[in-house]
Amino acid sequence: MNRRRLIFGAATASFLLPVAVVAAEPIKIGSFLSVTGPASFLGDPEKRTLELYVEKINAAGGVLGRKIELVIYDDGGDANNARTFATRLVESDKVVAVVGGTTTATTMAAIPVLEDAQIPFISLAGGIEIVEPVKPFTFKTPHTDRMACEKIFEDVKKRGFTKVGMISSTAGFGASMRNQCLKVAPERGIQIVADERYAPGDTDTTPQLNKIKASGAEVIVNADFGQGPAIVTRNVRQLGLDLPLYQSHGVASKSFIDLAGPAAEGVRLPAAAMLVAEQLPDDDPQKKVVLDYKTTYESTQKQPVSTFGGHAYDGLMLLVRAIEKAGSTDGVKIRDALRATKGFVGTGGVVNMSPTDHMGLDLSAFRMLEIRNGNWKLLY
Amino acid sequence: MVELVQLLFAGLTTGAVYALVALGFTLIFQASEVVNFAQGEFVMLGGMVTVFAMKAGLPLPLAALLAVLVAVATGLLLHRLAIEPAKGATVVTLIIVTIGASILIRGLAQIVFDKQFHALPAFTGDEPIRLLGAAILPQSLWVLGGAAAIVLGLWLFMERTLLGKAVRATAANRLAAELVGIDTRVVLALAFAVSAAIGAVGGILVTPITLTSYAVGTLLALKGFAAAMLGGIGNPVGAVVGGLLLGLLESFAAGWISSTYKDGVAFLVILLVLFALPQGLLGRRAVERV
Amino acid sequence: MSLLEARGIGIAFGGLRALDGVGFAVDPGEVLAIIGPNGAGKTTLFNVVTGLYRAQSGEVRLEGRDVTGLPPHVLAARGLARTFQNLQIFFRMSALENVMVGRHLKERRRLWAELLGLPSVLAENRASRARALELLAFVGLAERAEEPASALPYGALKRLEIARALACEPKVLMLDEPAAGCNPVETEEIDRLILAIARKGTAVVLVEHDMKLVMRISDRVLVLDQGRPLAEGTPQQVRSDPRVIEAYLGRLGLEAAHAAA
Amino acid sequence: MAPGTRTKLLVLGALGLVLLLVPLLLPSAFHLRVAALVWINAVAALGLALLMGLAGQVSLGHAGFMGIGAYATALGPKHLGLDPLLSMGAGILLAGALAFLVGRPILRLKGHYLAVATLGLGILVHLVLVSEVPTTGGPDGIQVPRLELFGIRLVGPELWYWITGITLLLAAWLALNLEDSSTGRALRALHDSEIAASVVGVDVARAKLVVFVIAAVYAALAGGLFALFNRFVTPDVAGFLRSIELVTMVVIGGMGSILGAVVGAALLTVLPQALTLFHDYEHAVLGLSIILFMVFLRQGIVPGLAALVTRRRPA
Repeated sequence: MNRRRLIFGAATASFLLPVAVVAAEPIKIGSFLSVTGPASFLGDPEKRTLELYVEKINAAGGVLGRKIELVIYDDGGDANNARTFATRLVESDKVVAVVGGTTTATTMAAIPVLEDAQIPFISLAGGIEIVEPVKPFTFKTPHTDRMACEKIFEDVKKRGFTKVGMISSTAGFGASMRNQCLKVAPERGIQIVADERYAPGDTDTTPQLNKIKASGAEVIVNADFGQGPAIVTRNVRQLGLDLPLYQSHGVASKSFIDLAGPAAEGVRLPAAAMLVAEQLPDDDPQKKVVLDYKTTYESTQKQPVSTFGGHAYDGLMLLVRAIEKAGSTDGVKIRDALRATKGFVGTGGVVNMSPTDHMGLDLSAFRMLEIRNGNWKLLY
Repeated sequence: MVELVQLLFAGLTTGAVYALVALGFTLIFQASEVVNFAQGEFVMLGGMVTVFAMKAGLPLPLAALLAVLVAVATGLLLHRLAIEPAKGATVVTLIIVTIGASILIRGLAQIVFDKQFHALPAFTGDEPIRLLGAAILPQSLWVLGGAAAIVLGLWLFMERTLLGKAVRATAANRLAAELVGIDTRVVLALAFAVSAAIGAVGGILVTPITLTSYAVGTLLALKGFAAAMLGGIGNPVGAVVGGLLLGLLESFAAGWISSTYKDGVAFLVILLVLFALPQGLLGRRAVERV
Repeated sequence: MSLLEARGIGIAFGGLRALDGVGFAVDPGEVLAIIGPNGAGKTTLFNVVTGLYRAQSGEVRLEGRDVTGLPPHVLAARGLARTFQNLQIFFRMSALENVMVGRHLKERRRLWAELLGLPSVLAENRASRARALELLAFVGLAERAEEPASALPYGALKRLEIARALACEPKVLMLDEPAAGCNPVETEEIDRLILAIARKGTAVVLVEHDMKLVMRISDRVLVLDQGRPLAEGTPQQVRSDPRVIEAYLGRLGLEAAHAAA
Repeated sequence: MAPGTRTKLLVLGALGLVLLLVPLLLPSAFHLRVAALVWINAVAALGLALLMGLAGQVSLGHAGFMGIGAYATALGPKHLGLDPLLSMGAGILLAGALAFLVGRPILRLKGHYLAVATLGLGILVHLVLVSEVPTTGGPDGIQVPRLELFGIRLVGPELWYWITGITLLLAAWLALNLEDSSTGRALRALHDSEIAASVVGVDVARAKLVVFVIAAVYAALAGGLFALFNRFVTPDVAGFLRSIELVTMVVIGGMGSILGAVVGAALLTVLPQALTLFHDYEHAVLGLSIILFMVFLRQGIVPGLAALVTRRRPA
């Protein structure tokens, strides 16, 4: 190509479109989140986190020299909406990748659409079926419900107990975790002596807890997020049950302690390092990442940080890293880069992915916490 | 015995809230035959406004008063801006208007407040009271007492005041009420205001136990509606009976039958009651005149 | 054996005896009028006979068969049709459609054929329509056939109900105050209609307050008072029955005399 | 008013025209998906319009029947190894049978009592779908196998656009035929006066039962189509909010109008997509829109606009 033609070409281009824009057309990243509806408790911080960090990344010059354009839709927790929005992200918005899917149901509904379109998808939901079996373009950042059960049962055994009374919500998260717990209990030498449930929005669980009390359970495990765990925790104290109470990673936000009040004292739960950022030993690899995210989120959003927003942070950062490593916005190349992720330090743990592991976390990513004096205490 | 008392109080506390929502339904229904599906939003407003007013530094009584005023204003606006302009439309159309209003109020609440759950401190401490071996929260007694006071106050208002009599006259026969000079528009506005106030007070009383968020209204509207129909709509006593009964059904079904299917048991009982008594437990049985 | 026969009908609402030992019989082509002051139980008797209310005692026989307590639609199929004192019109439908509903029993209703809109259904629609138009013409509403029923005046609606009842091709037609609220011209029209119906062999039972109409067209008159039969006979007999005059006609007869003067 | 043959052709023609035009104007897979959802919702709304608009009987639990159709289609292949299409047929039969069984006692109730009884029915169905996790997959939902016909996989939004669109056209045709028949007239009659309908020989209980079963079958058909098209179902499909949404579709479009049910379904399906424009305010705007539509077109969109047009142009 001779020089004149090059100049001519550039002149034409600048006539049609400002050169800068051609060079730096934004990279579109899509998201569908349950910002409203029963899972808004999770979806809201996820949305805030994505918006906050995309802005920060763009302020710092973007990715591959291009800005990120974020397209977020609110699926209201309805799987059907999630699928429609996934289609819209693929077909109308032409996003290169998706970070979203607040619940397992919305994630599962969207997977076929994104897989068909070969769009890398990082889900923020807990269900193990998202990555098991492995689907070529689907990844996830949070720990699975099964890991939470395993972590809890490990601690239960350590304290010398074997009889567990389960109480779970019939909504997605609670139902899914309940199933996983029932499944792994025998493997871990745990006997589930009561299996009580309550509907989302229920405001009293004393009848269920009474039954657990009568069942001879030695500890109580509650699987749910949002309002339910706070009510269960208060009811346990109201009834004066002196059984150890375990909550799940679904309550991993300071607001749980506020809602449950003094009743939360002594409650244990498996959670990501973020809740105890300050208590982490200085040599903990996650300490810096977790502290940074926490201070950034709390100073800009004026609300306590939760691990749910952290899942979105991890998802976005994993994706950005993969795009940079791939040097391209091609779906397959991004996917390959994601799969090759090694030693990524996120809020949820250190991520090591592989073609057979699209989550890349192990049990060490979970810490066992106890609530003491109205605050989280890192046990181990 | 201990278990029985425990289940009884759990059911009564939940049922008292259902009863208050059902009472709100009944008042508006009497004045207009409209089932106001935005009724649950008044309960939400009661709790949420109190929470946020307290966060802003108001003491509980003032915050609660503000919450009731906000709910009443919302009720009046709903009447003035949505129900009144649709005057003359069919009952079904008006019900859809209230559904739209409930979506609108919820949509605004999630912006004005937030999407988190919130609690209020219990009015008189968290230490459970022992009663026949069962543990009862003091706040439960506030809820039950508050609900009883509202029911009594409403009864006095209906029986002893001129305005209350106008409401009852309108309920009995709107045309006749208009003919004797009752402004049924005012009566309807009043019904919305009182319903909103009842809902808000219920929300304030119960938030220390049940927590609240912008989205709690839908479920309460659903349960309150079921309770009102179980008792027989249009009958305030029926609303209270229906509400308490629904709460008890859920509690005892969870305790004795199946916690998974407790809502199913409750609705099954409602179906069976209606099959036997098509006007609800205390509804008026009308002989069709031809 | 009469065509329609009611015997010893008794019914009470919450302790109030609305009917007590009332009965009547009517033959094909006959016009029977049931009269009595307000609250005498006339409409209640109609409601019992047509199956809307269940009597606590007594029986109703149609063509000799016991039909006591059968639901209205079954009685309609057996040949009993009626109109209402307070109009029961299908206001969302046109005048023509109101009458077409009356053809319900004469139509073969096969749901599949109806859903598929088979030619047989269309043919049936046409037949019902034609018959309904005839009936509308018979009651003098032919020009208003396509109008929504809600647009018709009161007198026209009275006649529309008669046309709808006739569409059932009843053996017995029960008319509850067919002339109530009608002006003299309309009343005369209804007068003519009833006689024409009876001439075709249909038994007519009517409740009516307009004494002139009753005396003019009835073959027999049954007088009720406070839920009990007071007298029965030809218009002349009833008119001259001292009990009737005392209890009922006395007052009305006086008014009639004034009106005639 | 009963549709004459001309109105019937007009409605079907208008629907057919829209069906042809949408893929030309909005060819993306996203638009076709939304359109297919509109057609599916319209089928369910159509059934409900027959129940509510024609016969004047309300149902607040209609999504329950949708759920039965959808889950039968999903579970038949999974647990019984049935063909998805066959399972869908079974689901429709099941929904119809359930409607038939509970219809008589439920339909004796009137007005708001009927509303709460149907509401309870819908909640029971939803509860079973949510709770019986080993069978239904619970709240996380369940995958539905692809539909194969004669060894050909039926996939792609365009194909499903046509399958659902033509189903809607057929459903509308059947509904229009029903309106203009003896049964249809009987239903419209009992809407105005059950007593008058019964004394001219209409078996009111049976007529209500018939239309209840038809409405259930329509809903189950819509649910089955949805499952096959979406290849994933969650209990939301049978939820209380879905039932309310269906009722709103019927009322906002115009009760008693076949076209109204379709317009209502289109509005409530497309509006949330359009309202994403308002971001955080989308729910507020949705609620406001519903209020405004009902206040200004209180008979519903189709009859309301029709009345406006005829007023402008006096006949």
